[in-house]
Order: sequence, then C-alpha cells, then structure tokens
Amino acid sequence: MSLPKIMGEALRNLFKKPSTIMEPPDKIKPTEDYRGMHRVNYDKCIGCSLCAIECPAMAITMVPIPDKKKRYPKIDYGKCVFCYRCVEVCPVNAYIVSNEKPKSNTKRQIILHTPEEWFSRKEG
Amino acid sequence: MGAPSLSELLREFGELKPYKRVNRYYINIDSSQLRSVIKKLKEAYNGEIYLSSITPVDYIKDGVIEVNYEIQILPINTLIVLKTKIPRDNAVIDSIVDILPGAKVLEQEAHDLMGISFNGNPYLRKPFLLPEELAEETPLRKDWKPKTR
Amino acid sequence: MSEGKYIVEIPVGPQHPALHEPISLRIKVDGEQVIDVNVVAGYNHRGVEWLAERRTFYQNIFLVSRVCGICNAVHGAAYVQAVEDLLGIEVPPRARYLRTLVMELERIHSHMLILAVLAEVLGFETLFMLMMRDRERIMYLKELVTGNRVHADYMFVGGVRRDLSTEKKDTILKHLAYIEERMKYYEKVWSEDPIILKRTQGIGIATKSQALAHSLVGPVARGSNVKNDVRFTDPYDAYDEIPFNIITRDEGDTWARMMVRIDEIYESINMIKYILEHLPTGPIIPWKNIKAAPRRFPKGEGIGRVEAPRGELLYHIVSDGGVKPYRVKIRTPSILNIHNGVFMLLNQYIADIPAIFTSFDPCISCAERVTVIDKEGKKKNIPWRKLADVSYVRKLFR
Amino acid sequence: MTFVGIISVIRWGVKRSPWILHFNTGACNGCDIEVLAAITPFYDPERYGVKLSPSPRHADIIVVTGLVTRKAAERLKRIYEQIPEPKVVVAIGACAISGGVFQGSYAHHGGVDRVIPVDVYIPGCPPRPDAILKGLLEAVEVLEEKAKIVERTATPTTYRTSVAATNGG
Repeated sequence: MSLPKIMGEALRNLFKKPSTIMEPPDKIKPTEDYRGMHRVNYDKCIGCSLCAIECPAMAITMVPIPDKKKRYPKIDYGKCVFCYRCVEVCPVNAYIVSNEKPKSNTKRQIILHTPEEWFSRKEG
Repeated sequence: MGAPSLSELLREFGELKPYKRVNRYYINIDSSQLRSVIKKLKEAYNGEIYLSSITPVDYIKDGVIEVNYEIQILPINTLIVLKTKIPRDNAVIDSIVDILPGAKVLEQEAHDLMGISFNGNPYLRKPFLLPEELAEETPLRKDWKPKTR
Repeated sequence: MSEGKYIVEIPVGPQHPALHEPISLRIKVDGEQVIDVNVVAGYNHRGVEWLAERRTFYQNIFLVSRVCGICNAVHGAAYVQAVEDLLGIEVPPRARYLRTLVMELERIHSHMLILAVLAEVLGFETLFMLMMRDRERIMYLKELVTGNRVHADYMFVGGVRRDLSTEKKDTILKHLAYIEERMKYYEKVWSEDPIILKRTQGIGIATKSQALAHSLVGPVARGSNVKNDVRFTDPYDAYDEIPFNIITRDEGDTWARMMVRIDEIYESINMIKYILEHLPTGPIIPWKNIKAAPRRFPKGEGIGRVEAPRGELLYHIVSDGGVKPYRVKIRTPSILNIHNGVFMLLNQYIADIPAIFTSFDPCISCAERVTVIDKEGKKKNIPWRKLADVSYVRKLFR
Repeated sequence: MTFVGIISVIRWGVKRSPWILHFNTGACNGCDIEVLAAITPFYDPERYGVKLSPSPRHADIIVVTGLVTRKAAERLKRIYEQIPEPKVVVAIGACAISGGVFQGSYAHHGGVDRVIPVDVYIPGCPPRPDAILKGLLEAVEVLEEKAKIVERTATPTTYRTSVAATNGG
C-alpha cells in the first residue's frame, strides 16, 4: 500500500466508531438463545434422578432434604458444561432455562445451585 | 492402467464385504499378509491411497486384539477396512511404516495406548502420549485399571 | 565453525504464546538450518478414548465435542454419524441441512482464526486484530444458531437439537455478506502483501506424493494438489445435494495452504447461502421428541467420517450391545498433520519454523486428547547459557 | 525514595496494569480461543491495562485453562513459583475448576486447585469473553488486596530474597 493510501485509511479510522463494546463486561448481554444458567423448579421436580444419570459432567447429584421424602438434584456449576442434556431429558420439564451468564466467584462453594436455597427463599 | 475392481484385486486374501453405507468395505485378512495387501493396493492405484487410521480393539473374551487398518483409496473414493487379529499376550504385528510413512504416528499411538509392538518401526517409544508415571501401562486394554490416587 | 558441525538442540514450547497450546518441538539446528525435529507430545493427553468406553452413548456426544474446542461441532457430527451407522437410522433432510450449516460456520471461524494467528506469527498484528474482529460475527452467528459461541452441542443421534427460525436466516445472511466483503480485502492482503509473500512462499514444501505417503489431510494435503476431501469422496449429511468446489493448489508451500483456506471460506459462504435458500421443512429428529431416542444399541460397528476444518476426522465405534460403547477410536486430523508433517520443517531456517508449523493449523488438544511436556526435565545437555537463546527463540513465537 | 515508597509504586502499577500469563494445562482449546477473543478489539482489555505477558516473571495474574494433566502439573507448579508476589490464579472453565466432562480419567489430576491455590473461578464451558473480562477485573481486586499484604509485611530483606528466588527459579 502506498503512503497516501495508508494515511487516508488512518484518517478515516480516526472518525469511525470503535468496534469495542464500551459497556462494563458484566452488562454485556448474550443473545436470547444462549445456553446460560439453568435452575430447577423444585416444586415440579419428581425426584426421578434422570438428569443426574444423563449428565455428561456428573454435575448433578441427588441430595436428601430434611422434612421432604424425595431426593432433589443439586447442580454444581463448577462442573456443569451447559449442554442442557438435563433440560432435555426431564420428564416433567422442571428445569428453568435462562440466558444468564454464569458468574465468576472467588469461592468454589458458591457456584452451586441447591434445593435448600430454593426452599429457604420460598419460606423466607 | 484401468483400475481393477477391488474385490478381484483382493480375492486371494479373502472375501470383500460391504458396510451399510456405500463405498465402504471390510475384509478379514491374516496378519502375516498385511504388508502384501497394502503393497498390492499401493501398486494397483499408483500410490493414490492413504492410511486413514489404525484402530486396535481389545477383545478380552476371545484373547485377541483386532487391528483395523482404515485405508482410503482416492481414485475410486472407497474406504476399505483391513481387519487383522493378533493374540493378546503376544501382540506383535509387522509395521507398514516403510510402505506408508503416514503410519508412523498411528503405530506410535497404538503402541503407547494398547501395547502393540510393530516389527520394524524405529520410532516406537513409550511413553509417547502417556505421562511418565504410566510409562509401562496400556490404558486401552480392557483389563487395565487405574491405580487409585 | 570450520572444525566440524556445531549442532544445537533447541526446545520450543510447551508454553507457546502464539498458539496457546502445549506442544514441544525439539529442533536440532546446524547454524540456522534445521536438521532434525522431534515432536514431544502428551501434555494434552486427557484419556478421552478411555473415558468414552465408560460413558453411555448419549453422554459421549458431549464428551467427544470437548476433544477440541475449535472443531467441536464436527467432532459431534462424526460421532453421531458413527452411532447412526451402528443403529441404521435415516436423518431427516432438515436436520441434515442444519448440521451442514453449523459445520460450515465452524469451518469459516476456524479458517479465519488460523489466518489471523499466522498473520500474528509473521508479525502482522494489525491483520490479526482485524480478522479476529470480523471473526466475532461468525461466533455471534454460531451462538444464534446453536446456543453457545464455542461448544455448539448441536448434534444429536438422529438429528439436531435446535431448530432454526426464519428471522435468524436474515441475520445470518446479513452478517455473511459483510464477511464476504471483508474476506475479499483479506484475500488481497494475503495475495499481494510483500511481507506475507516473502515469509510464506516457497517454504515448507510438500509434493503430492509426499502428502499422500505421509497421510496428510485437509488444507495441508489440498495445498499439495491432493483431491482429498471427505465432503466429496464420502458425502455425508447434505453435501451430496449442495454444489461446491474442492479447492486445490499445486504449490504445496505455506502460502498455498493459507490460500486454500481463504478460498474455502468463500465456498462455505456460498454453501450456507444455498442451505438457507433450500432449507427443507419437516422434523429435525426422526422421533416424536428427543426423549424418545432409542435406549438400546445393537452389536456391531460404525464408522463416522467428516471433513473437519483441519482435514478428515474419523470415528470408529465398536458396540457389544450394551449402553456403553465397547471401543471408540478417534483419529483426528491434527495428529497426522503435526506428527507426520514435520518432514516439511527439515532444511528450513529457524525463523521459518513458526510460520510452517502454524500453517498446518495444529490443534494439540485434538492430536493428543489426553496431554503437556517438560522442556528441561529430560535432556539436560544444553548449557544454561543456551537457554537464554531459547527464550529468544520463544519470543519469535509471540 | 524510601523502600515503602517503591513498594507503593509497585502496588499502584499492579492495580492499573495487571499483566496476565495464559497457560494451557490440557484444555480443549475452547477456553483458549475465548481468551484469545477476549484480547481482541471487540472486548479490548487494554483499556483496563490487561495485557498478555510472554514470561511468567512479568506476570501478575496467571490464567489457567483446562484440567491439569499429569505431565502439565509440574510445569504449572514451576510457572506458579516463578511469578513474583503478589500473584493471583484464575481458573477458566469447568475443566479448570473441577475437571468438567473429563472427570475420572487416569491422565489428569482434576481441577487447578488440586495443584496450586486458585483465587478466582470463572464457570462456563467455555465462559464468554465478557465473563472472562469480568473475572479478570475481580482478580485485579484480589490482587490489590494481596498487594496490600505484601506492602504491609515486606521488608527490604524479604523483598530482596523473594526477588532473588524468583529470578533464580
């Protein structure tokens, strides 16, 4: 490329909008169809543990809950690969899907989704 | 040179059987004939064949390891699988690395993970992919179990 | 040095800033010329084939996708093709077209990535940034169609997991028109820029017979005029209905391989346009819903072959009639190109090694599926002073 | 300038311009291309001063992608030791956190925290570039906290020995 051409390109780029997304990174929204955080509607869940069997990453474990007879799935987002296989196989469609990005954290224990959390939120 | 049909070409080694999909065949051959089959294929198709993969399968019940050589023949767009069987406890087969140099890494891999020795391949080494502490092990054999850590 | 050969062994990698991938090359040089290359592999060995024998057929769809992050949809497609071969299922036409669409999108983004990375290796950082910027659009399209930017998880035994709505078609066409226009500019840069031409033309040559004998696949083979493309030689999915050309070049050098990739991007764009125009209607899986997929697998074997962005990918599955496969063999294109392609590095200059090696489009996680290497651990015959030079060499890779 | 002054300058510099070292310990490349995508103009981390560093000795944050294979584990430990204090470890993706889909294989140790201590976890398979950027900003906060501790506890002698140790490694 000749020098005037390069200068012209540089000048034009000065007035172009930058391609960078200037919003803070946590404000950037994925598209509607993004496979984001999925949660269990524990009221619908029948405790069949199909999702725990089918999960390729063993991210779902069935845990007992005090005062409940059934076992409920607990999702570990640190293991989850967001393939949505659990959403597909659930016979009662108990999974709630969203396009929410999984959040980064400084503690390993916090990136979990447990039935206790759900039931305590309902009671509280 | 007109391309001879594949089944005619390999009649002396065994019967060519088709897979479900078109243009895919397999043939059971003796492991001692492997080199002559590949040499014949290479000559018949002017060198326009390439080795696609080597798949060893461990049949522990029968005590054999089946080594499948998937070979693509470019002029007639055909995949042929050469099936050979070797004993499990003496897993030795002739190397084809001097006929098709592309077999080098596939034989290295099979040697490392399945413990098959290829006669005449100078590049074999262990460990190739495995970590140092598993250097003597062959993880893809069915009787292998990982040590608990 | 007149008193004899002065041979130095230079370890390159595994912490490899350009490719972000762990592989180690032990290069023996005489002066500036490479006389021997030893690929030390295994840093990325994760034991996928072993794990696949211990997971169910359906879990494996998601496991094998994660063999490689760049070409994940084709890994899934090859695996499900092998399982369909085993089961003997026909895939509905709409699903076949949608699979092809996702695989072609993946080819575009993979080729753009390696074109950008090679530009960076040559020191052309502006081109790297521009190509990566435009590549984001393809990633956006991939997210739109499959639900994730990288791991598509789009394939399923018998069909695909998501349908494509009409509004999305227009978005895809809009972005593809932009990419096509930009690619014309990049093609001009790649075929005219004097620096790129001087650094890539005439180095790392593989002749046709060498490429065939060493089992090279994909753009590396097609750059050497080998008409080897699974899309043509063993058509799968919708490739027997979609018109396309196989791109080959006679030069066989680094530049030819990159130009093959550029021309393949155009072919992919045209194929996607054709797919969107001729997308059949109908179901996307042969059953009522995904829950009705078969639970029993017959005894037998299945072979799945697809043309990944890097070359032919082969899955060989053996089933003994259980819920888990008896054996899953994964033969990735990179293992052939990396380990068998090193003959092209011989008699070249050290400065050209990164360019030639990058032009193979090496994908280490594909090649090893289980592994990383130790630079100084094994052979300590290099004096400490020489390691200062090694860090210099590694800067070349930046 | 006094010694405390020098350390404060280091802390200020660390906060404004964290250099990251990217190390692939056995990932599938999915996280790697997202890290690569995160340093491109679309997300432009250089506005926060984030820059890829080629050498562990210049890095403040080590970004680990992928599960730790047995061969890579020793490399990772060495690289971790070579990074000068204060340092922060970021584990990107399900594999780096726990092993992800590859759990139970013979060839790896599992997540990064089995080998070196991890400060920030970024879940996802792979996380989006903006999520990676968010995690890096979180790591900068952790880094600042750690820099404060280094500032409070460092004396000229300990500082010099730690520098000597990292240079000799």
